[in-house]
Amino acid sequence: MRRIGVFICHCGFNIAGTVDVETVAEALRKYPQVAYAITYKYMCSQPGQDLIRQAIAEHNLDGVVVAACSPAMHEATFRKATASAGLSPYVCEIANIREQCSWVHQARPDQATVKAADITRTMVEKAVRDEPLEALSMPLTRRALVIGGGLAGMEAALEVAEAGYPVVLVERSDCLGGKVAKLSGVYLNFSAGPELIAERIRAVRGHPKIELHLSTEVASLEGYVGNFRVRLKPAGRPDSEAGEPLEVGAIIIATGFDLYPMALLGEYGAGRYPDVVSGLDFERMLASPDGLRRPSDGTIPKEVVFVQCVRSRDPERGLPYCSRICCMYTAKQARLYKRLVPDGQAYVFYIDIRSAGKGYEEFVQEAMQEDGILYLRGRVARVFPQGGKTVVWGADTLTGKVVEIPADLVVLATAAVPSEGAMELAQRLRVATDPYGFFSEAHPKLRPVESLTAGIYLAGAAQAPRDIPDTIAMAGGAAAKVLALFSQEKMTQEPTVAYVIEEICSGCGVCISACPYEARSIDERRGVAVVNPALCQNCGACVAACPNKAAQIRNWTADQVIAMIEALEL
Amino acid sequence: MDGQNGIPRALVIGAGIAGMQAALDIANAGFEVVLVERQPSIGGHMLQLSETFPTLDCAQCILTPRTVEVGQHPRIRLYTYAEVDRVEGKAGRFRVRIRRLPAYVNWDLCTGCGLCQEKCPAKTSSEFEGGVGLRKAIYTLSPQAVPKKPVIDPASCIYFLRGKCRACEKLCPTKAIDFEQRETFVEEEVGAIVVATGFDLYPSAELGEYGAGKIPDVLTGLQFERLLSASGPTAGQILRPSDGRIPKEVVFIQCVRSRDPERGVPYCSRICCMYTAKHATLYKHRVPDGQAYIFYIDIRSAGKNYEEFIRRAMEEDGVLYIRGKVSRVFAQDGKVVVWGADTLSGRPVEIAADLVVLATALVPDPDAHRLAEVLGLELDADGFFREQEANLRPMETDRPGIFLAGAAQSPKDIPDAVAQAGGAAAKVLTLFRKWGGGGPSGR
Amino acid sequence: MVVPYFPGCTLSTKAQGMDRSARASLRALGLELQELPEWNCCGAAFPLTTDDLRLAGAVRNLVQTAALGQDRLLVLCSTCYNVTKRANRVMGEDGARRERINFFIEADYDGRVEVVHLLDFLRDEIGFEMLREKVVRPLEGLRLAAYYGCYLLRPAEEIALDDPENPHLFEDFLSALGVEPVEYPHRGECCGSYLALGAPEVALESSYRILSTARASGAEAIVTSCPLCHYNLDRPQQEMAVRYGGFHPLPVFYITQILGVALGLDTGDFGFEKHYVDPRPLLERIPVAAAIY
Amino acid sequence: MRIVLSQSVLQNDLLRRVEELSGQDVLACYQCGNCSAGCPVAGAMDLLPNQIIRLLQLGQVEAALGSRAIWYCAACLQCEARCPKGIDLSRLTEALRTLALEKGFRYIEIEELPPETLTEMPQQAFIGGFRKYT
Repeated sequence: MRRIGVFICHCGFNIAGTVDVETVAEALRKYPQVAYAITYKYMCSQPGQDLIRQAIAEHNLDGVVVAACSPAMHEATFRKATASAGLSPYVCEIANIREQCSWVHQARPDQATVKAADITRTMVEKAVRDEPLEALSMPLTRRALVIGGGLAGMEAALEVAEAGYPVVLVERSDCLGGKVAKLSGVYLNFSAGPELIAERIRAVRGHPKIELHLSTEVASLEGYVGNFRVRLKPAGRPDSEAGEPLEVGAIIIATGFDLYPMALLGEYGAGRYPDVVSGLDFERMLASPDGLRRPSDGTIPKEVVFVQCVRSRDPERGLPYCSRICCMYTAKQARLYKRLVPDGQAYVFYIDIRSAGKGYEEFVQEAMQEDGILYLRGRVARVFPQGGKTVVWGADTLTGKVVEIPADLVVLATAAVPSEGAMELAQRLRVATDPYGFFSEAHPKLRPVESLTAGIYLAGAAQAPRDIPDTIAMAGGAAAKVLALFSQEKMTQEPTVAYVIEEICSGCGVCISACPYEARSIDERRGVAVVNPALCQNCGACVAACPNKAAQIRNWTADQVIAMIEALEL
Repeated sequence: MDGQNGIPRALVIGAGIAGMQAALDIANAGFEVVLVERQPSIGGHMLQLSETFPTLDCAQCILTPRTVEVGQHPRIRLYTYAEVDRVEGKAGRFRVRIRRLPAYVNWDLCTGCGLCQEKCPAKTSSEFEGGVGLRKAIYTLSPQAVPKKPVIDPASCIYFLRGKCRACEKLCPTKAIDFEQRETFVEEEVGAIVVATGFDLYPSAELGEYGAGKIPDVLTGLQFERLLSASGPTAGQILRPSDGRIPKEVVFIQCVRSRDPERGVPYCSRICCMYTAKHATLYKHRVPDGQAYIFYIDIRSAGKNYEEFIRRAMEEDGVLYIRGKVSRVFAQDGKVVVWGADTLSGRPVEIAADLVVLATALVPDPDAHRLAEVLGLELDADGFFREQEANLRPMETDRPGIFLAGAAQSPKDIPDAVAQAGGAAAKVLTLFRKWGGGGPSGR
Repeated sequence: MVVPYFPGCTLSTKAQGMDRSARASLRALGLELQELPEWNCCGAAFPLTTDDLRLAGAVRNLVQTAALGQDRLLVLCSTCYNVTKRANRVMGEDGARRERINFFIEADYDGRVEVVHLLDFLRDEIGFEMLREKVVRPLEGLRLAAYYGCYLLRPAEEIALDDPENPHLFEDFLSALGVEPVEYPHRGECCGSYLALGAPEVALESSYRILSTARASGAEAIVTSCPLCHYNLDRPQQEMAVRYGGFHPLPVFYITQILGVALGLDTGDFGFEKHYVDPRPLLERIPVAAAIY
Repeated sequence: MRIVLSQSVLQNDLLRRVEELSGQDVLACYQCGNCSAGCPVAGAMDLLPNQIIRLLQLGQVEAALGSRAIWYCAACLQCEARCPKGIDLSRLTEALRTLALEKGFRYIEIEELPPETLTEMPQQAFIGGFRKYT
């Protein structure tokens, strides 16, 4: 006979606004093996957690079910609270009555209440059968892998290396510096990109703790947080052999971004008309030692049209998201242009001016007021050549008029897209991305620098387009996570991994090919399957594959699952 | 450090989301942190929020684990209701004097049972509720406050005002009330400092043409957050202050004194576009037959999934975006009339609204000036802490060993504040490791 | 006490009621208005182009005031007040412009005269508390709406008479007379001004908005200190009654008339008969002061 | 009509004269629309106040000159009071009117005014109005 405590969270309005939490508590109090049930406004708060601790002591509980939000949110919180009261954290279970109940059944509160009680009962049945497991202890490799040698990667590598830990920095191209090194200048202070990061490049190259691999990419990754094994190979050579595995404890992905291909911009004549160039092309032109010349005939362009949101904010033909950096770099380019060609005129077509950083609004206002750059609120529909000019047809939605500009040069602020090969890398690293191929953060608000895979962190535009200061901040944030990880004495791992009931294992080996993590092998001597708990990610593939039900996961056994199903009052 | 080791111990000033993140990142890497917060409890502005964009996660739900973690962390020494009074020394060895404000409650004795708050007869306008709700004279910011210890506000306490009452003292089971308490000072030594003092809102009293503070149904964004919040004064129901009715026409006005060098602040406050879209979306979720309007100049939704969030507000929730500023707001016949312009159709617009919500500019924390002097730091022209260099050194200051995190440097949203706080923590950790602190190096 | 006074064109002709009520009221308060001997038109509109010479008229009046050895000039008409005060600022602040104007009118004036309106004059010289004591016929129960219009409020930094968004000076004055001041949304909006000449339809709509919201807020009459506002608000009310269903006429007082009534003066030459909406029936409600009759 | 833009269109003499007369920098405007929102007579205008500035920003002085709106501005200064960039729009409309009047245009003809207007309207309306309109 177990003594399970049930703790039902109101989540403010989120659960209690739909589910009648008191009714759920009352129903659970009558359920077998439930010794105690109570509700509280925010179970995750300190008083909420205190409530759990006190109840464990006062009611002599040996299992806990918290009916609240998704376990992704607070399982760790409540397990910690349970552990602090002297129980195994693994006898604490979460019944998700928010995401899977109150949020989706707002229109039917009565049935939502019935369902919430049902969900909670299933978790009681699970808790009744939970073993008081202990966390597994693992070794920890205090060396980091940083993928990408642009600004984000260099910054993260330097932070980790400066703290005294070795870093392996892998860059696909043959040079460091990434996109920033290609810039003619940066906004706010107009200092040139290469100068800006020259000091960083020198620091990386000369750092005794940084092992630099240029023209190299990641071939494969095995292992888990604290104990990754990574193989590198020469970049861009699909036939080449991967090298010997390197051991690293943490990985920072800093693969940056690319620009939307110019070839796909028909209406702007990109690729067809020589005087229609991308923003990155224009950076090169601005930095040219011969001065700014337009490609077609080498003359100095006197009328320059900048077009923003080229395939950004364009769910139909491009990408639905905003590329975040174009408003500011376009303003910067137009202002640099005015510095090089003071008697020239610059035009910027925009939809919304997004100058939301420190000093940015002022920078754009100065572009308008001091440099006389004409901002036109509207998109450009067509660009075509006529008599040596490149004619731009756009709209000024503020006067409600259509406008035509016979331009000498047209600069397109094309959308920022994930770095080429990001999706492939994500698959190799088994890290989640969003539908576009930007790496997914663990939580958009509070865990922006962590990936969903433990031990793999994100820096810079690999996660989403961002500018230099934001990239610097985020790279530091990712490095801080690595430093925290490396500071631990030892690594712990969840004990809820697969195991083998050896008595009924026939050693057939089906589970070995089913396991995606290479966590299983056959003990040839005894003729049974064995599990390397460090590698097991408790995905359950072996459980499904095993013909004898000999493969089980701790605290997720077949008995538990069946008991949970039977708890439902269907 | 001239061959000498610094003290591998950090001071973090401000325990909002940025300060907490910096403190946790440093403490989780094995170093001690002294965390100073002026309010009685930690969490900052984020705890006042209902839900957060773009996922509409409840702010309490994602933040309380953090506040609890900070409150219970063995390596974080928390001083709330306290301020940094004096700092001497330099990187590696700062001597910090912290002023602890009198709470008139002995927190060592207090168990946080809440009986005093329940029985206190004096009610006053609650700062935490943005003035749209009440609190007692003895209070905690919220029921989930960390630490859950109350303070007495002498400005509203009947005993302090009139010399009698002392109801809390009589009722307190642990005899923790202490009307004689005075401010005290403690000294701490640290090697590095993170400034995370956050932001404040532009004063409502100075928004004459919008009727803020005068017309009850004109609210600031933060006040509207409290109306939306399940733990707020209306338990999450949207009821307008004047008559408690559900508003059916709600106008949201952006750029209230932002981007306004003449009468407000020249900069963009960065977060208003997104929180206003969130407000309108949440309003529509609560009042499906209502109509929301947003006056804007430029929609700045330049974060991950932000643009998509705005599109949903427009397309799924039918929020009407009107490109133009509002010039005047006035009360008439029980309505709040809004005079705006739609610069795209080229027509002036009038909306007889039930409720108006102002996205007022973010300004530096009012204490930033004093603190800058204490720390020997420079403020920028707008009063935010000046970073060493805008592009590559946004977390560093001109004083070695002192770093910036979050909105203290400039307005930023939660993920940007968290990322920057991590960045500041990394700078601190790198210093500490150089001084030989922390665990084993290398593989 | 003698107070130098600039009546302006309209107060000397079409708004004599305002002028007479002003003289009588201030006399009752122990002040003698001394009309500038050779005043001229202020210009009626502050020039909005860089043509400074249009300020010469207003400056000439100031020069006269200074020549009288006086350091302030009372201006009652809002328009004249606005123009004169701003012209004075130009003379006080801007070196090049001051020089040009002085050269043109052959003067050497430096903006030393203070331009005051009746409202700040009464507040600062008499004091509203003192004024309250002088009231013999308190206008109790009378709900009046102060109309500031543009010229008493804007441009804020140049006029600086009151908070342009939430003014209260006019209401404070009315309160001192025993009036119950009514606050309404459009007390600082434009009446249409000289659009009465160029676009009377547009002006009519502006003044209708002011009148209707004042009435909706409970006002029984409006008080102004500007003859042009008075014209725009008072005269078209017949037309409004035709055009807008449910429109009720609202008397429009000059500020000085209402002051005179409260001071218990004989209102015979206050010019009420020239108003389009007769304000006298409303005044009949107020008990006549025993001290006078 | 498509507006054709070029440097010469944007920086024409007429615009320079408007800026000179008004003392205002049209490029300071970032088109927030506050002026239009607060203008008490915007409802009667064919172009909104912000659109007048916009046309000037595009160098289209003639288009602005041809609008009815510039004659409707009563210089109440509500736009100036609330402009975030400190632009005095009434000075721009005054400059535009001045240009139109210089070209011989008359918004009103004094001879055509009804006699009762002349007898009843305050002098200040005439003086102000004639200065603006004739």
